[in-house]
Amino acid sequence: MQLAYFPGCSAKGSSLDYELSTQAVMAALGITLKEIADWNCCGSTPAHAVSSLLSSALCARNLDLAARAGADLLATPCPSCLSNLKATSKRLEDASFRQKVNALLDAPCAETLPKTTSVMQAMAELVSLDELAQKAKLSLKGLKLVAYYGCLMSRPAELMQFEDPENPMLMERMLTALGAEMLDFPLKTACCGAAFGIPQRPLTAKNSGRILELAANLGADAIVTCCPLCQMNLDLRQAQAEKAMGRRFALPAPYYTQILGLALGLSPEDLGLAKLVVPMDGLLAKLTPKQAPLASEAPSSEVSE
Amino acid sequence: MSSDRFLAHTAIGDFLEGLVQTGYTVYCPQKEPGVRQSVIFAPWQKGLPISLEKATVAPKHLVLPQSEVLFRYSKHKESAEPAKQSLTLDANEIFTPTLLFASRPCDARGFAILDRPFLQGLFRDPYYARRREALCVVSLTCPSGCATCFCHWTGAGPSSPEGSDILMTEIAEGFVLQGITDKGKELLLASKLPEAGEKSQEATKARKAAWQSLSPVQDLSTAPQKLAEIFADQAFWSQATQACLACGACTYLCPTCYCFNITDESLDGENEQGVRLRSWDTCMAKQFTEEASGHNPRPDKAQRMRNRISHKFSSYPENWGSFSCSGCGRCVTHCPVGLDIREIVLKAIHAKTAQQNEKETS
Amino acid sequence: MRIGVFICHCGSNIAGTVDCAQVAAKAALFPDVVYATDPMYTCAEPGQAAIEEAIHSHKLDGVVVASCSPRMHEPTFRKTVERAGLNPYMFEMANIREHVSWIGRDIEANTRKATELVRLAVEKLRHNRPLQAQEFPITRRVLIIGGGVAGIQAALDCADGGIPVVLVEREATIGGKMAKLDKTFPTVDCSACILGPKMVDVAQHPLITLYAHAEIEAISGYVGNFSVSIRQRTTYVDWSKCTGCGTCTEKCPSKKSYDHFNEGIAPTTAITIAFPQAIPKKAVINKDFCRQLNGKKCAVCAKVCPTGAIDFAMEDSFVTENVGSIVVATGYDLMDWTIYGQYGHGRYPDVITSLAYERLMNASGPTGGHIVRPSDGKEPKSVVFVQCVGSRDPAIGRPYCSGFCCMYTAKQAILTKDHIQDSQSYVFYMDIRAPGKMYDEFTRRAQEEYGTHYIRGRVSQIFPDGQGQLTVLGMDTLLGRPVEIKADLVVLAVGIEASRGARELAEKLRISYDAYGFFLESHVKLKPVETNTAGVFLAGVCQGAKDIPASVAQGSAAAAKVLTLFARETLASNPQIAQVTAKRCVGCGKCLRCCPFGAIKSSLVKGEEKAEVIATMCQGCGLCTATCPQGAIQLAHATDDHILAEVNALCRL
Amino acid sequence: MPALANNELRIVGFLCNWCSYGGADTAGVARASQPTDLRIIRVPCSGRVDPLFVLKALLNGADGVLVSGCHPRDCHYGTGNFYARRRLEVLKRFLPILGIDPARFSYTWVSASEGQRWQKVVSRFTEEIHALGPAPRFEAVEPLAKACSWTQESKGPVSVISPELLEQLKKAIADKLPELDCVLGWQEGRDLLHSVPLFIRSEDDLTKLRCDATCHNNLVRYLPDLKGQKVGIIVRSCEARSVVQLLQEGLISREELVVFALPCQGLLDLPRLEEALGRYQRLEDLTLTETTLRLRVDGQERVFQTADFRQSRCEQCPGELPAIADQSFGDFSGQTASQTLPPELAFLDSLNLQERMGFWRACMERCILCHACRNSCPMCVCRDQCIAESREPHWQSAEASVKEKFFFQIIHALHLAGRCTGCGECQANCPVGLPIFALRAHLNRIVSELFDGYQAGCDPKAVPPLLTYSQEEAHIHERSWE
Repeated sequence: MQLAYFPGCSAKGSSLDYELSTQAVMAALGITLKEIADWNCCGSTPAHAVSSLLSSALCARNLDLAARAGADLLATPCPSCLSNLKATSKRLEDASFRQKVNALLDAPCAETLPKTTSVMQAMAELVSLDELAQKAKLSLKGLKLVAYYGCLMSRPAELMQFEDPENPMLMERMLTALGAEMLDFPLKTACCGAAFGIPQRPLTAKNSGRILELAANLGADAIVTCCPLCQMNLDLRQAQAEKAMGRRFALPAPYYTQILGLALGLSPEDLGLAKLVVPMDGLLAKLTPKQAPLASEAPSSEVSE
Repeated sequence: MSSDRFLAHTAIGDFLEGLVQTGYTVYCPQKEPGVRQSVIFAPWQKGLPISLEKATVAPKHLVLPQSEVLFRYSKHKESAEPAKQSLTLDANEIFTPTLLFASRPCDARGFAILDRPFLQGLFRDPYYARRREALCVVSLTCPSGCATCFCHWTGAGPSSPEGSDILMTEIAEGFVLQGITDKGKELLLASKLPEAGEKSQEATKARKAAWQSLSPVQDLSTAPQKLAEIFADQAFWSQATQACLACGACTYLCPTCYCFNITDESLDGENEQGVRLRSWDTCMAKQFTEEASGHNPRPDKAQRMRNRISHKFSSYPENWGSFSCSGCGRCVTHCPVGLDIREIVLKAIHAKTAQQNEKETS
Repeated sequence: MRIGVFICHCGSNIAGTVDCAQVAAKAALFPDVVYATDPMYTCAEPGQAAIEEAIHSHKLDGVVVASCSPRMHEPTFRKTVERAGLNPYMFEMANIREHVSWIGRDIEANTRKATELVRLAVEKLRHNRPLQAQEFPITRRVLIIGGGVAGIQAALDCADGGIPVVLVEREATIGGKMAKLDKTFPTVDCSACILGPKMVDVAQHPLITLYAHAEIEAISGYVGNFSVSIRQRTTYVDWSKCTGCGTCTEKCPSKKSYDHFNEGIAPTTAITIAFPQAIPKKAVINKDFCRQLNGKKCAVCAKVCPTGAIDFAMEDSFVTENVGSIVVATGYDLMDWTIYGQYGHGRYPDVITSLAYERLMNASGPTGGHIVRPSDGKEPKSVVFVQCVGSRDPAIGRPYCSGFCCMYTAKQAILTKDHIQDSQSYVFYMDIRAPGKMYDEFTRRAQEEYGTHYIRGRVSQIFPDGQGQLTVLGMDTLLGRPVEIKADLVVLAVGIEASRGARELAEKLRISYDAYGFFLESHVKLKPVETNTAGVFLAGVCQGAKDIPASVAQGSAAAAKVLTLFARETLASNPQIAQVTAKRCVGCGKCLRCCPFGAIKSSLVKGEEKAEVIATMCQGCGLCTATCPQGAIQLAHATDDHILAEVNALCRL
Repeated sequence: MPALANNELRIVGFLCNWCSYGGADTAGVARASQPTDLRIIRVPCSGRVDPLFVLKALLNGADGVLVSGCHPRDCHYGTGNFYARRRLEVLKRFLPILGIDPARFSYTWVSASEGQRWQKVVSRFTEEIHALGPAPRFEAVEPLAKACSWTQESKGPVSVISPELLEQLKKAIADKLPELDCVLGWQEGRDLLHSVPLFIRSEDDLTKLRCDATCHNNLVRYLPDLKGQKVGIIVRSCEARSVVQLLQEGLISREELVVFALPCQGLLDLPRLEEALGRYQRLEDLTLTETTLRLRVDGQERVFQTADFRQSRCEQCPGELPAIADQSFGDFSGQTASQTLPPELAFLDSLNLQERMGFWRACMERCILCHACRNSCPMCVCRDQCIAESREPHWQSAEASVKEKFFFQIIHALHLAGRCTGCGECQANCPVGLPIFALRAHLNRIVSELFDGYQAGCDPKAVPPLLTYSQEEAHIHERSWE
């Protein structure tokens, strides 16, 4: 299986561990990520704050590259990138807007552009929960986790088409399949404070703090993330959040791909676990080898492998 | 000096164009493609192709349009005094000189048949008269008979001049045009066409050949009397018309049917106004004789068919001394259910009258 | 014909953007118009008198009035011309206000349009013929659908006025929403204490027939003579035997049934009597929870019933009632607030609806009037009330205000303090809507006397904090900053919507409903109780949000309409019905097939099958006329010729 | 009255009294400003709107027509708008074949409470009509006559009935004849090529019976007039469908009817054959096989390929004989459904709107209003009461203008919507060869699209689709102005 892939800028910098774990997990699941050649910035926050047209043109170029590479579906791990890609696709439906964008590009954008999706949804589409469970080497049994999607993955709902915008359950389904106990987490789509971590640190600290506090109160072993910026706020800035809330959390905030990777038996190095600021040692210790399935349940595919 | 003129095949366009230049509206047979090819008399313009085939619809609309405005009426009043109004009538008086080119003798004979009631009866119809006066008929001798026509039964033939102003007969390279009426002769004399000279004899030969091609003639002379005798024979007429659909194809295609209806049609405008129309009507329709009370003296198609046939072969001859049928055969050709007027008339001639029947049974 | 035309100025309503004098001058030139004028107010007494006078002095035999919508004043002017001796149907209206002067500012275009609409009316009138109404007898009984407070009021007023009443209630008891309430605003008097006696009156009134646990299956007929089929939904209890003793409810072993009456705040038994004051006080088995009806051996109720009333084989039955008029009082339901993910989609037990809160406070409720949290039974000390949950929210397609939530929230805040002295209530609100008598004072009391903390702003999220409380995040728009409140209990003032099944019922009644399912009154201001279907009236919230006094008032108003209708022995039929020209009819029966009312029958005329219209059944829709290919059946005053005249008047100019 | 100022167009609205007229009132009360072009005609119900009113307006100069009623399920009269929806949708799809832009007509639903929606509807529709500009006038459009030509695509066989089969049929009829008033069949007409209806009342009549591909008359046309008599009729697939349709409409009685069914592969198109023959006096020695027609014309042997002269009606034949026959003769297995478009319809399809209108304009100049099309139609059951000629209702002026003639053709066609069994008699009998079957074939196509492949006359138990409704229409997507 092949999947056209748009990593996004943070994949090559701040969220290298997301990138590593995504690549590793997808490979383990038999999916080859085909990174589109010569991609550029998605036109995210800083760009579209200045010019939404230029921002869309940046995205259009990426979509065009993917289209020319023959992709009909393009996946990205980053919710923000996805949001921009989707918004641009939508805006390009308007002929006059497309004209303006084309004027900014070297060559007119391809007529038919690939659909876009999150790596998470693509994964769920390509690999069933049963298959996922079969491929797992370790069990997450005994882990209490909360899934945190951030505010962008599912909103705006019409655009993102990501589950119930207020209560997405995709990570819960995946991780439950691997044995984890997923706690109901009401703040799973709350705002972490996002890029305000720089201009308005207290705001982000408060927002992230509230999220971490609830997770801690619920007794979670970790808060599982899927957005590079959220992860940064919850992990790198956890100390700031602790200060704001006046208590200590020590709550690991790994990417869901890292947790999946662990269950699939991938090494901590492959998954970039060392990059996490709040260590996952306690959690790693709880992992147990998966019990061999009963003979009758043994799937034939596994035998043939 | 003979007015006979020669019109070469190649010169038809120029001849007609000359007539158009002198102010005639020229009607020619023109082929109309369709699911069934039809030939229609339509105004001719330079460059339009001309067909010399027999037209599908007889040219009677030139003297009796499918519908014509007899007059316009219009009521007028002032805003200040709306209860008081005046009425003005505005009769249609525009009649342009018209030339009918290449009609057939049976078509032309139709005009002669229409002329009698419209021009020679108690009332001279001014609308008809003005149109007829403005019309010049140039007929083309039929080269032969056809499967449905029967002009020779009705007292005419493929080169009968009756109703025509000019008779044209086709010969090798063109046509000989022969003036029949003064109007026709004058037109020919005024034309730039070469004199026919020797060619007139060729034309005479052609006409004779046409007559010789006809099927044997049937004697219809007893028809007026026989039809009068079987007028009340409902069984005869029912039997003869059971397939009839009571449409109007026969009457509207006919060169001699002239029944019409008169209606007022309002036109919308600021004030009240409208037109009085005369439009073709058909005796084959139930409404034709429907009275305001709802009573209808001819409720069945049998009675209506009886009317049509009796009018043509009995009552018209009684009044005017001639059949009101020119034998063009259009009603036979185009009847959806193939009713054949020839067959009905012949059957009538050979039918036993009620008295004869009585005698036989007693 | 001699037609008079009256172009109404309607003060400046029409004359402001239409040159009425010019329209009148043009109209004078139209065919058959012998008189045209432009009065100031045609519908006013002098205006009507002027029409009558003109009919006499100009010997008019037809009148056109160009003014407002015929839906407004056509009946008025028909009476006017009738007073002057004309047949009321020799009258036509041109709507040059709603359709012209009020929707465009271009005087030239408006004047032209008005002139053409007048021409249209004149051309139509020229085809009018005098029509005569027929008198037909009426059934002087009324059907009231819905036994909430509005329906109860309408039933009692009608019955007291001597009209037999058929009252149909979907639930097992009448009383509606009001029966669930603890206290009522602004007096804080006991709801059951004021409603209870009325419910008893219904039960005891000799002229009221009550069908509870029943629904309307089908309705046919027309004003004066409706035939109603009522589905008596099975209760599995023979009510003719049930004494309401309650033994069965005590012994029933299935104790986890959903308690609809108590809004699910506590489970109940499978066989229940809704509440002690229920009317009728009869038991009903909830099929979903009954062990016997779900294939398990039980039948405890049947064993303990002293009168042998339990009947597990019982099925729905049908009754037909003939009535002359119908009052619809079907009330409302709460919208499904669980669509709000930010309030937890219904996952958190301590986020409840205000109606459930009423049951928590109510002494006859499952907690005996003790306010406790559904999750752990503890007394809440911090209660947050959230207003406008599903009201005034265009994002979910509910832009309308539910009307009474502001008031009951104030009441609930007050009662919370009464019940739990050391509690603190918070109210998140958008605006406080308290326009009724003593209402604003009441909400002030909640704030000033009872210390309720009112916060103007919406709640963005409610979630459990993991430590037993709920975190309520919101915005204080007056202070312009976010607020975060820890709550023990959150009460949502959930918006109302039309009662479930309202649309289907409207379709049976052939009345209209708006985009939200509320029934449409005939005129927003002048006919708030009538519907567009003659003989069908509205009462209560089914027509739109209103509180108890307004519902009661509309119930009485509907009853007054019924009594007015029944003040006569007979009704005049609408003579604008279909007529057959037998001569043109070929007896193909296409009209019979299409007629929505079965008002056309086939009959033999001179041995031939012809259509015949049953005058009293025809409602004048004209479907038959549009169906008949030969134009043999023509709807009077909307004949082909009428409409053709109008089309021609517009198109051939 | 002055013509509309040049910036206004002629837009006619038909609004039901209860919902949409009220909605327009609501919009007015709310002072919701609207373009001034629209003129409203108040009707009791959208079901009252005969599609012919819309066409009358469009032909007489309206630039746009809008019909608005209560929302489906919300009809004041219960079901009126359900019927309207079907009829108006058929109308909308019918317009293009006449050369009228379907965008000039729209129908929608506006309730009495939806003032805003009404404002939106009026504004949008008026904008759309302005975008189209003034409508072309039928009487003023350039006639497109000479471009009218098409080639017959058909290559199918025509019917030949073997002498043995004919004898079988004659015997069966002879057996039944004593209990019947008459049996309808065909006989030779004025010559070998022309067959005409035969009313068999005696054994002697029976000897004249002929049943081959020259027998084009649809005998079902006579049945309603014979109501009350016991009649036998010989049918092929197309006549059988006409019988079924009349039974559905209750215009004939099954008990009075004995149906003798024959198989059929196709019929000869006599007008085109006549055209190929030219003027002749005598026809002799006709032999007809499925593929060739031989005959001697004025002494000369002529041979034609029957496939070149198959009737266009046979191109849409559903093939199968509806279950209506009392007695069947011969082998019906060769009858298969044909789905080819009739050539006249394919030709019209290939034209743009303007050309289509020009085409019909040219056709109507030839129409003489003889009504042979109508009177030969087995489904034209109004007979003498046709609204094209009545004075009350006064649908048509007696003026023989192209517009009035065209309107007559439209009446005929629309009255056949969902009822036309495709026998093609209308066109076959037109003296001036107007391709009016195309209008019916197009309507049949619309009805089939909208109502799950419905074909008139195939099922005796079916209800003609325009005489019924369904609450949810599977193939009608009402236009909304959301």
